[in-house]
Amino acid sequence: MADHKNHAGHAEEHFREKHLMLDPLPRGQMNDMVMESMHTTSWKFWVVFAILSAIVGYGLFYSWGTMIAEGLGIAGVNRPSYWGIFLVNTVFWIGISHAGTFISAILRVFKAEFRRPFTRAAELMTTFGLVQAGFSVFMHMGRVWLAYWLMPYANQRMLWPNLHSPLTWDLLAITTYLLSSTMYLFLPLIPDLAMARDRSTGWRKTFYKTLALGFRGTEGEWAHLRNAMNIFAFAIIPVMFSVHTIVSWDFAAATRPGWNSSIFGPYFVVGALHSGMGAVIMVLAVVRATMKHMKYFIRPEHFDAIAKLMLIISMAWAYFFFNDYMVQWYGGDKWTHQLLHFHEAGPLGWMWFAMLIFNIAIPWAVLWNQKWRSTPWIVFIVGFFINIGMWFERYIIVPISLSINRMPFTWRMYEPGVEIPLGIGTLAFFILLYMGASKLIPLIPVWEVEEGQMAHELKKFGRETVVSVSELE
Amino acid sequence: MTDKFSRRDFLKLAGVGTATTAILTGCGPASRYVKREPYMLMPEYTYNGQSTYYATTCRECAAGCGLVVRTSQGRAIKTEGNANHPLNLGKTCARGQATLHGLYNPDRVTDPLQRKRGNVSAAKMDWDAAIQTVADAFKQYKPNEAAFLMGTSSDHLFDLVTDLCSRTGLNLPVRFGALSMFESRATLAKAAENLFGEAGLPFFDVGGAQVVFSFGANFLETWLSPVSYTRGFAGLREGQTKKRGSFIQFESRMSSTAGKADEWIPLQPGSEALVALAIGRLALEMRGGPLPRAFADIDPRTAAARSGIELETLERYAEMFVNSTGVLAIPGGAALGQTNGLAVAEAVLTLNAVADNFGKQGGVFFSPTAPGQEKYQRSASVKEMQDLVQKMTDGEIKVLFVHGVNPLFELPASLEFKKALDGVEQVISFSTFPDETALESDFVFPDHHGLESWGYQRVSTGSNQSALSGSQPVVSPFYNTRSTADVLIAAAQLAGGDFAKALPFKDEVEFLQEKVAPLLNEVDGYFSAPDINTFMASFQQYGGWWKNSDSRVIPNTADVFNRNLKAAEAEFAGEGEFFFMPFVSPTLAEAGANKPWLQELPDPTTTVMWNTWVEINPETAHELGLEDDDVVKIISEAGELEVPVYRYPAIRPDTIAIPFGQGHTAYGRYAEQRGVNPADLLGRHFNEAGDLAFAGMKVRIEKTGKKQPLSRLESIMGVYGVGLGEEH
Amino acid sequence: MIRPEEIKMSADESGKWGMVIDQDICTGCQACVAACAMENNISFVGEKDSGYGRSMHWIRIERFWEGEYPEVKMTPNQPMLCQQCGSATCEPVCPAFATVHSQAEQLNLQVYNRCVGTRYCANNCPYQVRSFNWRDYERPEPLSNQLNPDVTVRRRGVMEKCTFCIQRIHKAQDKAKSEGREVLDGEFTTACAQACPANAITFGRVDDPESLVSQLAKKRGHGIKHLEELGTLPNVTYFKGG
Amino acid sequence: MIKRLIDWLKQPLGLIAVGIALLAVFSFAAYGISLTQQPPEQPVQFPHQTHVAFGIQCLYCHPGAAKGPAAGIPSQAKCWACHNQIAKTETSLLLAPLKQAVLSGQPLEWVPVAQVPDFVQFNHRAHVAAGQNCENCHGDMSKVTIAENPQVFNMGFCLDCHKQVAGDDHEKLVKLVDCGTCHY
Repeated sequence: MADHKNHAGHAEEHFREKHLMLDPLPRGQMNDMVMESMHTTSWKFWVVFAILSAIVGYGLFYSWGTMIAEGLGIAGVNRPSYWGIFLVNTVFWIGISHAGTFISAILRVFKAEFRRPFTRAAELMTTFGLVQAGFSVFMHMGRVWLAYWLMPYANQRMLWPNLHSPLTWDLLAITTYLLSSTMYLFLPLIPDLAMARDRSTGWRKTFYKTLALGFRGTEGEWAHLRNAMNIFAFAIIPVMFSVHTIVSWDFAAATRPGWNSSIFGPYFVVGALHSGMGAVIMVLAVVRATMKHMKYFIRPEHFDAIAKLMLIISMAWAYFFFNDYMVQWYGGDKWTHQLLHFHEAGPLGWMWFAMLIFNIAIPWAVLWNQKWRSTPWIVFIVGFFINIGMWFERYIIVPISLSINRMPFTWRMYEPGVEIPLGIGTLAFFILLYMGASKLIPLIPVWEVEEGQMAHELKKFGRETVVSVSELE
Repeated sequence: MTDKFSRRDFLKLAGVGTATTAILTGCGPASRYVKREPYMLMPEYTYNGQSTYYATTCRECAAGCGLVVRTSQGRAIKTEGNANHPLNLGKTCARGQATLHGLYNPDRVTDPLQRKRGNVSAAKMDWDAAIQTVADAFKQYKPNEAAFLMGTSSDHLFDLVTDLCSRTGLNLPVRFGALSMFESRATLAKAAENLFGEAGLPFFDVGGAQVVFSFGANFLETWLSPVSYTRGFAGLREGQTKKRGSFIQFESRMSSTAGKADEWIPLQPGSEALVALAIGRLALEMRGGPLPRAFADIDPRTAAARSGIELETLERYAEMFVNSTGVLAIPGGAALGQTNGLAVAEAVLTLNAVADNFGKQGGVFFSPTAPGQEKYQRSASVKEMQDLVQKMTDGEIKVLFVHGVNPLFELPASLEFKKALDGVEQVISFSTFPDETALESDFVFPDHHGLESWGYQRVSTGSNQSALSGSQPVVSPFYNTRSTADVLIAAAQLAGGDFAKALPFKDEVEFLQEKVAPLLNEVDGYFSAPDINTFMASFQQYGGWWKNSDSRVIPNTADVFNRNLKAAEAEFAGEGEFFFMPFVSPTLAEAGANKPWLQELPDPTTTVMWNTWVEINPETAHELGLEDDDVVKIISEAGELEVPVYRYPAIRPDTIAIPFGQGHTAYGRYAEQRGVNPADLLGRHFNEAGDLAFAGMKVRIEKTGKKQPLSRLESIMGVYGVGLGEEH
Repeated sequence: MIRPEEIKMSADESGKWGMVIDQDICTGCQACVAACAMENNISFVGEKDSGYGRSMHWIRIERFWEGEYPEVKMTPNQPMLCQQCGSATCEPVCPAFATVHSQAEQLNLQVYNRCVGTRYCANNCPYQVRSFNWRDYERPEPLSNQLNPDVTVRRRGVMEKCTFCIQRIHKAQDKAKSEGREVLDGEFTTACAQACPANAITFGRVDDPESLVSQLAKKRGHGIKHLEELGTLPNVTYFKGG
Repeated sequence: MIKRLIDWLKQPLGLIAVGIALLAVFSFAAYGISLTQQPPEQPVQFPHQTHVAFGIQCLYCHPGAAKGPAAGIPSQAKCWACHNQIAKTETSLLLAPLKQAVLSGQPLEWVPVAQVPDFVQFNHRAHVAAGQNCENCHGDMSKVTIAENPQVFNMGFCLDCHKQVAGDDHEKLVKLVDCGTCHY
C-alpha cells in the first residue's frame, strides 16, 4: 500500500477522491464509521420520529379504525369510482418497492460496481414499501375482517378463493414477493450483523446475536452465503417482474375502456422502476445529508450513476406511455375516446399534463448534464417530481379512468375523503420504519464495499492511470 | 419476592383469560339467541313464516286504487296491486308502494295530544278525554259555528260527517286537497256542465285513441288517476288492435308526460284556448260545410301568432282531425290553472266534438259515478276554500275539525290560513302525522293509518266500471290511535240529543255496513250475496264492489257546437318577466314528503332526489349568468323563496317551473326543512270556475350568490356533457 | 371441496329467466324503483350520499336529451337493472366466489355473506348496476317492521344488486313442487314488473318458447340487448319502439 | 429487573408459577367457551321426551314444518287445549308458567335453539317433503327435556347432507350446492 501511495500521480489523486472503490480505508475504521452512524442520534431525529409517530397513530391506525367501524362511506369511493386512492397507493408502493430489488439484484447480477454502498438502502425500501402496499390494499376492502377468506385454507364451507380472479393472483404474487424480498434483504445483511454484534454491547448485542445466526466469517460460511445470494439474486428478478405485471392485470384484465390494454404489463413494470429509482435517489440524498460518515460512502459518482439509470427509465416509460396511448386512441372505441379526451380536457386535465412534465420533461431536461446529475439536491428534487408524477399516473389510471364507463348516466367525479389521512399515514409509516432501520441495522453493506475496494486498483499503462477490477466471485 | 411476583403474574394472565372469554362469547350461538313471541291464539289460516294477503284501498291519493297487502306475522311488508280491481288492474304507482313507509313512519302521532298551538311538545291524553273534548265541541258551539275540513280520500268518513252535519245542522264538511287544486277538477266539472248540461268528471279513453292532443294534462304523473291513464297510454302506444297511436302535448314546460309525447309544443302560456279553437276551425274548414258558432269568431292566424306556433303546424294537426279516426283532445293541468282555465276546458272539450268522438272508442265519456252515488261530488275549489278561510278569519267558525288534509301546507300562503286559524277558538286535528296543521291545532286525535283502517273510496274516474273500493285493516293499529269515525260516533253518542240520533251506530263497521247495504240488491255486480254479512266478507275479500259492465256515461252533446266560446287569453298577475309554472312532483305529490323512499326516488324528468329545484332554460340561465345549483330568489306578488337552479333543456326561455311537494316546516324528520313550497308564491287569482289560477303568475328572479348542490341520480357529465372538456 | 363444474362462473347456453322491457311505454314513473326497494329491503341513503352516486337503487331509469330547444326530445326512458348475463364480467373477477353463476337458475348470484367488499365486480360490470353498502344505513324504528323476511338485510361493506327477485322464484318453485307441478308462466313475477302501471316490464322463462316473454320478443321483433358486443349474453331485452 | 425475572422463572418454583398461570388461562378460556354453549333460559322447562312418549307427533305442535319455511312454536292456546283437561296442570310447578300465561293472556316467550343466521333462507317444507325426518337435524326428542341442538347448523353440516342426497344425480347436485339455493 505505502509505496503505492508514493507513486500516486495527480490523476490518481483525482480518481481516488472521486471513486469510493479507489479510496479505501482500513476495514476496522470503516466498520467503526458505520457503527457510529447507527449510534449517534441527534435530538432532531427524535423530534421527527415523534411527529411521524403521531401522524401514523392518527393517519393510519385511528382513521383506519374509524373506517372499519363506520364503513367505506367516510372515504371518497362511489359509483362509478368503486376503487380510489387506496388502490392508487397500493400500486404506488409496490412500484416503490421495485427499485430496491432492481438495483440490488439486477446490478448485482450484472456486477455493476457502483451499486455496492447502497444495495442495502434499496432492499430496505422493497420490504418497507411492500408493507405499505399491504396496508393500502387491506384498507380498500369493505369487510377487511374477512380478508382471510382470500387465503386458500380448508374449511367446512368447502369454499376456496377464486383462482380466476386477478386479485387472487395479485395476493399470491405480493405475498411471494414480500417473503422472497425479505429473505433477499436478510442474506447480505448477515455479515454486517455479525460485524455489528462484535462491536456492540447490551441489548443491541443480543439483538444482533440472534439475527446474525452465529456467523463467524469462515470460508465455508462465505461460500454458502454467496451461493444463497446468487440464487436469490437470479430468482427474485422474475418475481419482481411478475408482481407488477400481475398488478397491472388487475386493470388490464377488466373489461373497461382505458384499462383493457395488452401493454399494461411492461408499462407498469417500467413505471414502477421509474418511481422506485426516484425514491432510491431521494433516500440516498437524505441518508447522505443526515447520517454521520455517509459522505464517505455515498458519493456524487453514485448519484451520477443512478441518475443515468433514471434518465434511461424515463425514456423507456415515455415510450410505453406513447405506445399505450397511441394504440388506445387508434383503436377508435368511442368510450376509449371519451376517456382519453376526459384525461386531458376533463376537470383533472392538469394532472395529466403534470404527469407528462414530471415524468418526462423534467428528467430529460435535467439529467443529461453530468454536473447536475452528481449534485445530490438536484437529483433529489428530480426524484421527488418523478414520484409525484408517477402517483398522478396511477391516480389517472384508477379513479379518473373509472369515472368514465359505458353507462354515461353514471359518470361521476371522485372526491377523496379519509383516503388522504390514510395515504399520508402510510407514507409516514414508511419513513418511520426507515428511520428505525437506520438505527438498528447497518445501512451500508460494509463487507460489500470492502470487497469492492479490495478488487479495485489503479494500474499505470505508460502515462495513463486506469482502474482495474479483479474478479472475486 | 416469590409470591408477590407470581400473584401479579397470575392476575395478568387471568386478565388475558377473561379477554379471551369475552371474545369467544361473541362467537357462540348464545350471541344469536332471540326471544320469540308465538301467537297466543293462532288464526286458523296462518302458519308461521307464511304470508297472509289482505285486499284494501290505497289512501295516498283520491283515485282509490285497490291494493293487496302482504302481511307476515302481523306486519305489513309489501303492497301490491289488486288484480281484480277495475281501476288499477293489479298495478300501483310509486306512492302506493311506499305507503308502508307511512304506516311504519318513525314520526307518527302515537297518542291523542293536547298542545299549545305551534308548540312541538304536547301533552298526551287518553281517548276518553279526547272523545269528551269532541263531544263538548259539538255541544258548546252553535251548529253553524263548527266546520269540518276534510281530505279527498276516505269517502266513508266524509259520508259519515255529511250525515252528522246534515242531521244536526252543522256546516257541511268541506273537502280539499292540493292535488285537486292542481288538477282544477272544479274547472273540468264546470266545463262539462256548460257543454253537456250536467256536471261530471270526463273520462278520456286514451287507450282506445289513435291520436291524443293533450293541452297541459299531465295524466302520466298525478292527474286524476295516473295508474289507469298510464295503462291507457300503454294501450295508445302498444296498439294491439291498431297501429301505434301518436301523442302531442301542448305545454310550456316538458313534464314527464310531455316527455313521452311524439311532439311537444311549448306554446305561449295562456294561448291554449286559441290553439284549440284554431285547430278546430281549420279542421272544419277542411271538411267544408257550415262553420258552427263555437268556432265562428276565431282567426287561426292570430291564434298562430299569439301562441307562437306556425300556422302550418296547426294545419297539420287539423288534418289529423280530418283524416284519422279516434282523435282525442284532453284539457288539464296548468292549462286549466289560468285565469281563462274554463275557456280552455270548454274549447278543448269542444275540439272533441270536431273529432266527433263522444261516447266512442278512444273518445270522451263521463266517468261512471260510484255505486250509490247520484252525481259526481267534487272537492272544494280554492275559491270555496277562500270563503271558509274568510268565515274563520271573521270568527264565524268557533271550532274547526281537520282530517286528512294539511291546509297550512297545501293552500297558497296568500290565503293566510294561519291567520284564519287564529280566529278559530278550537282547532281539532285528526292527523296521523305531525303535519303543519296538526302543529297549529289545540288537539290532535290521531286517526289510524290507511292500512289500519276500515272504509271505502269512490272511484270517481279512471275506470270503465262503476266501482266502490273497500278498505279494511291489514294490520292491527301500531300505536294508540283511533279511527276518526269511531271517535265521532262515540262523541256523538256522548253529546246525546240530535248528535246521538244522527249517528246511531255501534262503531265504524256498523256504519259501513249500513252504507254498502243498498248494494245487496244491485244487479250485475262483481259479486252478490244473500245477506249483509256475507256481502261484507266478500267486500273485504275482493277489496270492494263494482259493476261488471262498462258503465261509462255518454255525454249529451246536442248543442256543443252552438255555444259561443270566447277565445280568451289568460291574464298573468305580477310584473316579473317569467311565467311561473308550479307542478306537482310526480313522486311526492301532496303528502309523500315524509316517506324516505319517496324522497329517494329520482324525479322522472330531472332525477333530483330529496330536494326542490327551479327549472330554467339553459339559454335564460346563461343570460342571467346562472349555473346549475346556484340558489336564486324567486319573487312573486304573493311572496318569495330561495331555490337552487336546474338548467332544464325542455322549458320555454320565458318560463320557470318549481315542483310542489317539499318545503315542509313540520311533518316528520324526512320532510322537515327540506326544499321549498311553491304554494308560497301563489296569489289569489282564480278562473271562472273558482279554481286557483296557479299557473297565472309572473315572477322575478334574483341571484343570491349562494350555491346548494342538488342530489341527482343522473350524471351531469354524462347527460349534459358538463365537465367533460370544452369540445363537448 | 366443491368441484368447478359445481360452482361455475358463467353459462354459455342461453339463460333461464329473462325480461323484456318496452321503453316506448315506460313513463319513467319510478313505480318499479319503489316496488323493488320495498320488496328487497334496499336502504335509502339520504340526500348527501344519493347525490354522490351512492344511491342503492337496484333498478334506475335513465333518460337523455336529444336536440336543442324547442326541438328537444327526451330519449325513451331506459330502466337499467342487472342484465343477469349468461357470461357475466362480474363473476370471474371476484376473488371470494361471492358473485357466482347459479347453474340451477342461470342467474348472477350475489352471496352477501361471502362478499368481502373488493368491489372488483362493480368496476367490471359494464352496466354499472351494482350498488355497494358504503355504510350501515340507518333504518329508524319502526321502519324495520316493513322488512321482507325472505330477503337478507345487508350491512356495510357488502355488494348487492338486482336478483330478479330470486326469493319469489324460489317461493313459486316451492309452491309448484308442493303441488307436484311445474311453475306456470306468469304465476309470479318480479316486484318491478308487478308494479309497472304501463306493463312495460315482462318477466318469465326465456328458454320456454311459449312463455309471454318469448312471445313478446318474437312479436315485437328486433329487440336490443345492451352492450351485446362485449359478449356478456344479457338476459334483458329492450324495445326502443317509437 | 427483566434479567432477574427471567433467571427466577428458570428455577423450578418459577416454572411451577408459569405452569399455574398457563393453566389459569386455559381454564378461563374453557369457561368462556362453555358459557357460549349454555342452552338459553326458557319460560317453561318443557319436557319433550314426555310428549314424545305420549306419542304426539312433531307436526302436531310444529305444523308449519310441513307447510312452509318455519316450523313454528305452538300457541299457548294449543298447549292449553290438552293441558286444561289434565288435572296435573293445576298442581304442577313445572306448568305454572303456562297456566299463568294463559290466564293472564301474556304470551310465553320461547327462545329457539335451532337457528340459522339471517343470511340463510331455510325452508322446512322442502326438507320434510324430501323425506328428511326431524331428528336428522334436531336430534332425538324422546331423549331431551328442553330441546338442545345436537349440532351447530353450519354450512358444512348442510352441504354434507346435500351432497349425500344428491349422489350422482348431477342436476340435483347442481341445485343442492347452488349458492342461490340458500343465500339471497
